[in-house]
Amino acid sequence: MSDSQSSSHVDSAAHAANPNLQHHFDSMEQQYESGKLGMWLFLVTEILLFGGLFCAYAVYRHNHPEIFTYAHQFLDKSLGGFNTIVLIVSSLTMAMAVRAAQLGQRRLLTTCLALTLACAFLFLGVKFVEYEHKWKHGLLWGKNYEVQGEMAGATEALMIPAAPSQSGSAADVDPNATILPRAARAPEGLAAEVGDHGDGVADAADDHATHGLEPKNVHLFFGIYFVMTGLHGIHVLAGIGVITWLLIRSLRGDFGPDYFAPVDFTGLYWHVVDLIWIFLFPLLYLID
Amino acid sequence: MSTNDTPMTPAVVPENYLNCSSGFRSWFFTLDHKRIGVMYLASILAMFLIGGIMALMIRTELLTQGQTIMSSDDYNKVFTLHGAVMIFLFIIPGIPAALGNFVLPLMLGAKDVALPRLNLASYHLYVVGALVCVLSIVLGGVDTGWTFYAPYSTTTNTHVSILTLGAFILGFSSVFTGLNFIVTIHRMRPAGMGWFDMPLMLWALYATAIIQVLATPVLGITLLLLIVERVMGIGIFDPALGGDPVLYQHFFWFYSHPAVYIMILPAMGIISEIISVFSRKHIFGYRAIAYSSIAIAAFSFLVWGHHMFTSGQSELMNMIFSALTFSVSIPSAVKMFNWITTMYKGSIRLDTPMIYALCFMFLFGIGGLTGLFLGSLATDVHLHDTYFVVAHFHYVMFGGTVIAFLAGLHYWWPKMFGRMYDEKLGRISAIIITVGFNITFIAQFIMGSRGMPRRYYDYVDEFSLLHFISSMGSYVMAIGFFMVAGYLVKSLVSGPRAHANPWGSAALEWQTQSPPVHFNFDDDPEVCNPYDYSRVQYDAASGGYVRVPSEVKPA
Amino acid sequence: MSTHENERHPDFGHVAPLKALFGTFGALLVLTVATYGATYIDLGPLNIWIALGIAVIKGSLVAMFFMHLWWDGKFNAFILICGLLFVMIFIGIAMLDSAQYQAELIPGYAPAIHP
Amino acid sequence: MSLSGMLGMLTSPLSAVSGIPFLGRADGGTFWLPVRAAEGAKAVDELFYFIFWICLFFFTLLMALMVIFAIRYRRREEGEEVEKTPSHNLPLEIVWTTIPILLVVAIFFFGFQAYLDMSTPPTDAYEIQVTGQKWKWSFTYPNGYMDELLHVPAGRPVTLVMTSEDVIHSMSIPAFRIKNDVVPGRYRKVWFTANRPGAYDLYCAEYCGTQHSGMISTVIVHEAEDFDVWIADHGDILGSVSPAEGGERLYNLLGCKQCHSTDGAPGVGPTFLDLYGTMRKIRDQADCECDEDYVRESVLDPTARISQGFEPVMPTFKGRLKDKEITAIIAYMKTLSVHAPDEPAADEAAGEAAETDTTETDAGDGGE
Ligand code: HEA
Ligand code: HEA
Ligand code: HEC
Ligand code: CUA
Ligand SMILES: [Cu+2]
Repeated sequence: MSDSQSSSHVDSAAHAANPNLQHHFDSMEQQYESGKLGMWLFLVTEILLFGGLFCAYAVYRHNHPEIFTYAHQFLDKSLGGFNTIVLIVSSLTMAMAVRAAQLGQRRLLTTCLALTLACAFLFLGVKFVEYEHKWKHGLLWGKNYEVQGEMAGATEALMIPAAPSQSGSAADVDPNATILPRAARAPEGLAAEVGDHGDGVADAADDHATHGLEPKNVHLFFGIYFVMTGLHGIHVLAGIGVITWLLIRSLRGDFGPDYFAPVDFTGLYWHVVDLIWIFLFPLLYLID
Repeated sequence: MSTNDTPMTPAVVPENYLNCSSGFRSWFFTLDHKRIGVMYLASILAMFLIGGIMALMIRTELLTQGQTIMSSDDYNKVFTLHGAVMIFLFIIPGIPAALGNFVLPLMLGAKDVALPRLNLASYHLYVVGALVCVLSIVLGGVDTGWTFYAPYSTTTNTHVSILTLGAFILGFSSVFTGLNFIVTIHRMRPAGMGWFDMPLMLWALYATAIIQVLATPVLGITLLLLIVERVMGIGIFDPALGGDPVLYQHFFWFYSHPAVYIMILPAMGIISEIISVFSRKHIFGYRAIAYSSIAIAAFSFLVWGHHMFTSGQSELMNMIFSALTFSVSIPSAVKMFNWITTMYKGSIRLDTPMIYALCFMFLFGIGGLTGLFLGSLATDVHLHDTYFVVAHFHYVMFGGTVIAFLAGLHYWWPKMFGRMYDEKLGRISAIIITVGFNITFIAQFIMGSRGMPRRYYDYVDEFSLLHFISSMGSYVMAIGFFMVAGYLVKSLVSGPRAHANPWGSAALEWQTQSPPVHFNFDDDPEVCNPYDYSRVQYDAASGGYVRVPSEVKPA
Repeated sequence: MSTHENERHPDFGHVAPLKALFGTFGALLVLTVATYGATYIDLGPLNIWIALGIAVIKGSLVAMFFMHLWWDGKFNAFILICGLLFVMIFIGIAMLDSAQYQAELIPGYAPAIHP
Repeated sequence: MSLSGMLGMLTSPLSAVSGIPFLGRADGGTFWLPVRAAEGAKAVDELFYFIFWICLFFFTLLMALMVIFAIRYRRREEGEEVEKTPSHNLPLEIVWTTIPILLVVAIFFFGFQAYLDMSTPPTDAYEIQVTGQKWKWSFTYPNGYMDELLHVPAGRPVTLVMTSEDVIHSMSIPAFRIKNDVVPGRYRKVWFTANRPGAYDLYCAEYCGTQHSGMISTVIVHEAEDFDVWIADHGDILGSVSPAEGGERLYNLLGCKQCHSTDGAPGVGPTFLDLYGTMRKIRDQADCECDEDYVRESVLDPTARISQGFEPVMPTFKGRLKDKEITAIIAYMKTLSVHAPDEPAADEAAGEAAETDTTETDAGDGGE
């Protein structure tokens, strides 16, 4: 890795040369490698942070598959897919930005950072549209889950059991035992709402005969959905903050072959944000 | 004693990290790991005092049956906050962030930790987290127990969200410290110091840091979910909403069991240093101790379910977790054997740090061995959530970590502040604390195994005598602590100047003056085997130990 | 390995070749479409594993090339793998356990939702 | 040979040791462990002492060495030289790693063995339903009788089927060496065979709030024959007593006590003292008299009419209370109220019974 021009004897020279070198390091390389290791460790903590949520997801999905097969149809695959692509593009531009910083290509660096930032905003914009839609229809967590609008189609009479479940708990549902469960003919309403993106959703719904009784505790899916995407969204926001800061510094011309660590490290962070979305997307949107 | 009355008090204090600059900003915004360590030390001791006072309130309430000094609601809040303060604010940052911060770069012969700004950020987060926790106390407290079990914690109307937010912030502080230590140990080792030439304290801190980095984020997400649950009613842990309260316990213990090894590993590191130095003998089984630290760190992730044997966890998991639990006790046993063997044919000097180290082995031995009763399924069913558990974890956390912390504090005190403390008082108070501690908690073992449940405001007649004894013991312990506080403060003001190497250690931190200069070393220290004492010789003239040049005595 | 003319290369740190970056990008796009497409083929319980498999491949591509792990010191990769391993242990055990005690649950219990 | 037989063989000499006069006691308890009143407890105790002796052995050994070394090798003057000793010794280290491994494997194995026994209830066990709620236990017997105390027969396996109304509690009976959390939304089971008639403490061992330490009850172990008599006597909670007395029992059992006092003291809900027969101010609705219908409605559908000054927190008892029982509660409330129409509060018990009997026939519209 090291181009080995820095032996320990030229250290003092390096000290004088690079104002970015902190006093307690011997060389820029040592400083860079330390920062990088630190960053990787931090990323691992991020992964574990999300790991907890993935755990909650896995446990509930495994035990109550019917909730997931039913509820995911309220999510818009197309918007999710679009956002996936947005993040992949932003990852590419970020990786390019790192490269540009390393090679001292200032203009390219600025452009790439700006593009990344644009993608981040686009992502949040789409997310906002999705959230708003859920909000409007009461597709929320916990007690706030209250299907509204076209989605609350009254189909109590239909007693077709919910999507097949392995766990057996759904099969035990005794319609007389509880206050009447909410039912909804979800997909049509949604399809109408989102317009052109809707067909896939409607198809999927037909395939799986979920017109029947709504499974119990569907709100759990939305709880998990909002926590996962919410926490991810917060990370995107944080990324926007940091990238903006990078952009300003890059305009000032701070980065070059001698000093690109901040770009590199932010890049790593941004890729993890992308990486998490890569898992969130199929797990939340593409069930079946 | 040998060091007390030595007539070496230089007229002027040489410049050092303490006096090289002054003013609030020069401390609170310093990047110097030593100052950060000292600030941490002051903060955690303050928290220890708060936690200790709450402990005395608990014991006083339990002195007699029925109401003694407070209502049951207040009692519940007091033990919750006692636990939370002691764990999140005192013991987890205790050794790594306070003592570790101070000695880690010194032991590496480095100028600072690798990421000094992160280090400072970690301290600031600690302060913010502590303030948030204190806020929750001021607003009226929290009554869930330090484990915040759902659904009680999601339904009680005390200030759970604030306290958990505080703990969440403290989690980040802890992660940053750990992360920093890993990077520092990887990247800042001096030329000539391979992994197996490091002092064992560094191995211990390294293993601790692994746990901090890998486990703490899960605590973060747990607490976050708890807050979200309370604020928005998300329902993941709340059975009333279809959630699963046992899942909460998995989340919580996935962090909190490894966390107990965050507490004990650095303590073991300190003991490894002290036993060797004060026996003036190479540590026995260096590699075994080093590897066992890593083994403990790795295994610690696989045993969290032993806190859930009666919680509704499945029998299969109970079996697996019980089996794995015992696997952690083996590396601990290995360490105990190695320490004792290190003393064999040594030249043992019973100064205060060594007294504490011996007390550590006594108390941690009891604490660890009682862990075996708890790790075994059938006995844990009987003992779970009784005072037996309370006694177990005080023996390991107090008898283990706190005693080791005190050992380390006394050991590095001369290095940190350049002054000696009253050696005789040191030994006496160490004994008082140990005796008081045993009175307090042996009584709890007995009542626990006889069925006294924990977190009980009141108790049946049968346990009156034992509770009374236990409370008395805690007062004895408190006396010991106030003595320690007294002579340490006195030492700061008027203690005799400390030698650069008063104990005769061969590790690098003793090669600089006491207290060290701002950038730690005037000249690069000479890297050497930290447990080879042949080149550290007593120098009667200066009353401390000096390195003899290698020509005279080849290593 | 990278073929560059006028720019100055840094003394340390690896510069990712353009080919690798764009190649990764292309692969990611293709795989995204593939996951999307896979949902139209019903393979029962296999579905989720296919979706996850593709996600893992995508993730590894990002980690290896965008995040330079391919060229970096292996220790960073080791850390990442450790992290993932512990996440897996956590998820695995929690799932295994809660699946075991499902039988004890009172079906449909959720008083706050259905009063 | 069965595994438990092996355990017995291995530990019986040990339990003999643990029975030395200082430690052992006639009631099966020892210095460390409480009385032993269930069959499974023996295995736990033996395991306890098995671990105990192992620990004591290692602990004494290590501490003895530590003290001996500290004294024997005490440094007498600074600067003295140390005899060179090896800094490691592989065979030694292997030995002292292997021995503890073997021992903990044994401990694990016995622990697991005994645990399996205590967690697999026999199929023919006598089943008692247990409900935990803040902060009381209630036990429902197969014949519908409910009690705050746990009565069990000696010599017969009993399974407790437990659930919680609110937060997690834990059923702990030290004398039986059993403990199991009671989790809302789940049915948890625990079983035992009591073998020593007497009364033993029963605790809630999972922290559950203000009165966690007050969530104590008693297990009463009857001789098998006595138990049958007792349960027959108590088959019907209202059977052998007057409705007012039955109502009082229900009041205690169902947890009305938690919120409604009978002495006028303020609580979560209105006090029952002088409640019956008064006019109640209802939130957002017309006032109404507290008559039988109103009480009935309050119990079955508490949120229909909310008394002013109170929160709508009372749980519904629909499905948990039979009509006859509600009537009994009403009868009890009448005894507490000076406003109760045709019934002076300070009546003789006999007269009261007669009075309330009529009430029952009046109000018991198809009650069963
Ligand atoms: C510093 C903290 C610390 C440490 C180091 C330990 C160490 C151990 N702990 Fe402890 N524990 C806690 C802190 C700690 N614990 C806390 C805080 C709780 C309660 C939390 C709560 O509920 O609030 C708890 C609770 C707890 C439980 C749950 C009890 C319950 O709630 O029912 C269990 C069960 O297995 C357990 C086991 C162990 C074991 C096997 C070890 C082992 O690591 C011990 C290993 C040490 C030795 C074995 C001794 C040394 C060796 C010898 C002397 C040689 C001879 C050895 C052999 C023959 C094996 N602990
Ligand atoms: C590090 C952790 C730690 C420490 C050190 C202590 C220390 C003590 N603890 Fe605590 N305790 C816990 C962690 C700790 N505890 C936890 C986690 C719980 C569980 C809470 C829960 O159930 O949720 C608990 C619960 C707990 C209970 C059970 C409550 C219950 O279940 O109802 C009791 C009861 O006796 C108790 C007592 C004590 C006592 C007497 C001390 C004494 O040792 C304290 C002595 C200390 C002092 C008197 C302070 C003196 C300090 C100074 C003078 C400052 C200056 C010092 C120097 C300069 C060195 N503790
Ligand atoms: C969790 C606390 C709680 C419990 C347990 C409880 N109640 Fe109540 N009860 C209330 C509260 C609060 C009110 C006042 C608000 C309302 O009218 O619903 C109330 C009101 C009433 C009233 C109407 C009194 C009035 O003036 O409005 C009656 C009658 C009553 N309860 C009977 C019972 C009986 C009988 C039981 C036991 C079987 C019981 N309650 C258990 C809390 C409780
Ligand atoms: Cu119920 Cu504690
Ligand atoms: Cu543990």
